[in-house]
Amino acid sequence: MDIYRITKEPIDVASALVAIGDDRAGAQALFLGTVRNEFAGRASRGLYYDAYEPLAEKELRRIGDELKQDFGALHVVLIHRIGELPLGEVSVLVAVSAGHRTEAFAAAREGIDRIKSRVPIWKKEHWDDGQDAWHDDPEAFSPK
Amino acid sequence: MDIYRITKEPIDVASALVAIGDDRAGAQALFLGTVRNEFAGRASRGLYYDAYEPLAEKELRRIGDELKQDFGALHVVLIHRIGELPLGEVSVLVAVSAGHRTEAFAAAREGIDRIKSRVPIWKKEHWDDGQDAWHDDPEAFSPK
Amino acid sequence: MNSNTVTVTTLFFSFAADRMNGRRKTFDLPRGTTLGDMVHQYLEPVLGPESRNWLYSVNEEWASWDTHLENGDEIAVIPPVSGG
Amino acid sequence: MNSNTVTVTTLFFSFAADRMNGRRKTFDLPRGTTLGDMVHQYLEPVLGPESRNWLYSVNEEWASWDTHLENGDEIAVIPPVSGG
Repeated sequence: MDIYRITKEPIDVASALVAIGDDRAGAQALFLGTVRNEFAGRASRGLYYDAYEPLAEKELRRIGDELKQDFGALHVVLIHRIGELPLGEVSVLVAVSAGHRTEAFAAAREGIDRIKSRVPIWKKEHWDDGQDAWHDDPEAFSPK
Repeated sequence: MDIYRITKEPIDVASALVAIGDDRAGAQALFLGTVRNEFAGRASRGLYYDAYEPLAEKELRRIGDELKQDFGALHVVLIHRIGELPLGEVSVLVAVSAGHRTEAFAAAREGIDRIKSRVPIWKKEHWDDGQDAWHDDPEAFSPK
Repeated sequence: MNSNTVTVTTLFFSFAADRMNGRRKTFDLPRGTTLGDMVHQYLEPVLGPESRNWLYSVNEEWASWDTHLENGDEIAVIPPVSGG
Repeated sequence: MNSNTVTVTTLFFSFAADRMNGRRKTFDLPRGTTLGDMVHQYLEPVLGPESRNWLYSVNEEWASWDTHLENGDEIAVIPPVSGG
């Protein structure tokens, strides 16, 4: 089973593992992005994620189809959480099953790379000093 | 926190994720090995895993230390299940947290590769036709 | 609005929403306006020249500059993404 | 057993246990016997010449051929591993 979802709720890893289960699979690879306490050396206290939800879910589905096509993934789960996330929370999950570990790792790695480069989601850093900044804002964002 | 364990009980993924949690981590990578319904094209109905437990746990710990040294992994969980495993069951878990995804993926991949090459664990294939064979037995093992 | 005008809704996210002072604006455009025209005339003055290099969608699908805007279209302005 | 003899326990796994008809055997060896001697004289005849290329442990740690075996040592025979 596949899942492609933008959600405000905590991401449930157990459900993702159930979804990708398959007797043909010898390998499952998961990637979880978690909220870190610093970015480029500047202390942070959390992240806010915004998304254009309908297009983001479409793009997650397209990426999942590519991972099956390109790497032979059997099942794919791609979930991105949005809203306010404190330190340590899971912001994104990539889970794939495949026959062997080389394909599973390649699919999971490409999955997160393609999410980060193509899916309409944006994050705002809540710096520990009280300032805020959207990532990739050429005017406001100065990590140091 | 790190966990290095040989166990007869089902592997608990949620506990592994709790163990590797760290506010310094932006990335968690997991690999799960699962029991497949075929090997090299021959239908299988399950696996039996044997281990030399004390040395296997020592070797898991050494691999974990290497993953921290070589890839900057912050926390490592390496668990291998033994005994009779039906199709679909998780036989091995590798979970690592790291600052960024490149390190996390590299550590998880090396983790499973080093387990497969060095840890004293052996698996017996229960072929679907009723025959059994230890993997890597030069006399008995003929997958086709 | 008359038959020579189309009304479109435009969605803004991330720092583009901050600069537009809102996540949603309505524009009345001359019939025949393309997405490229609209970005150039109405958005670039506020969002800056880099907005020419961003991606845009029309009705929840990626769209090119030469897309003709129709009455009721929903345009989304997609500044550089930073998910993950 | 006298003072010129040491008694060691040897553990077998996987297909090595099948060929030895058991997972644990006790051997009485002349004092001074090395791991390499023991494998050559007592195990190779049953496990075959490939057992020279396997790994061995003594008292739960990897051991080399020139390890002198002591009374009470626990040897483990490690055929090619296949975990994962």
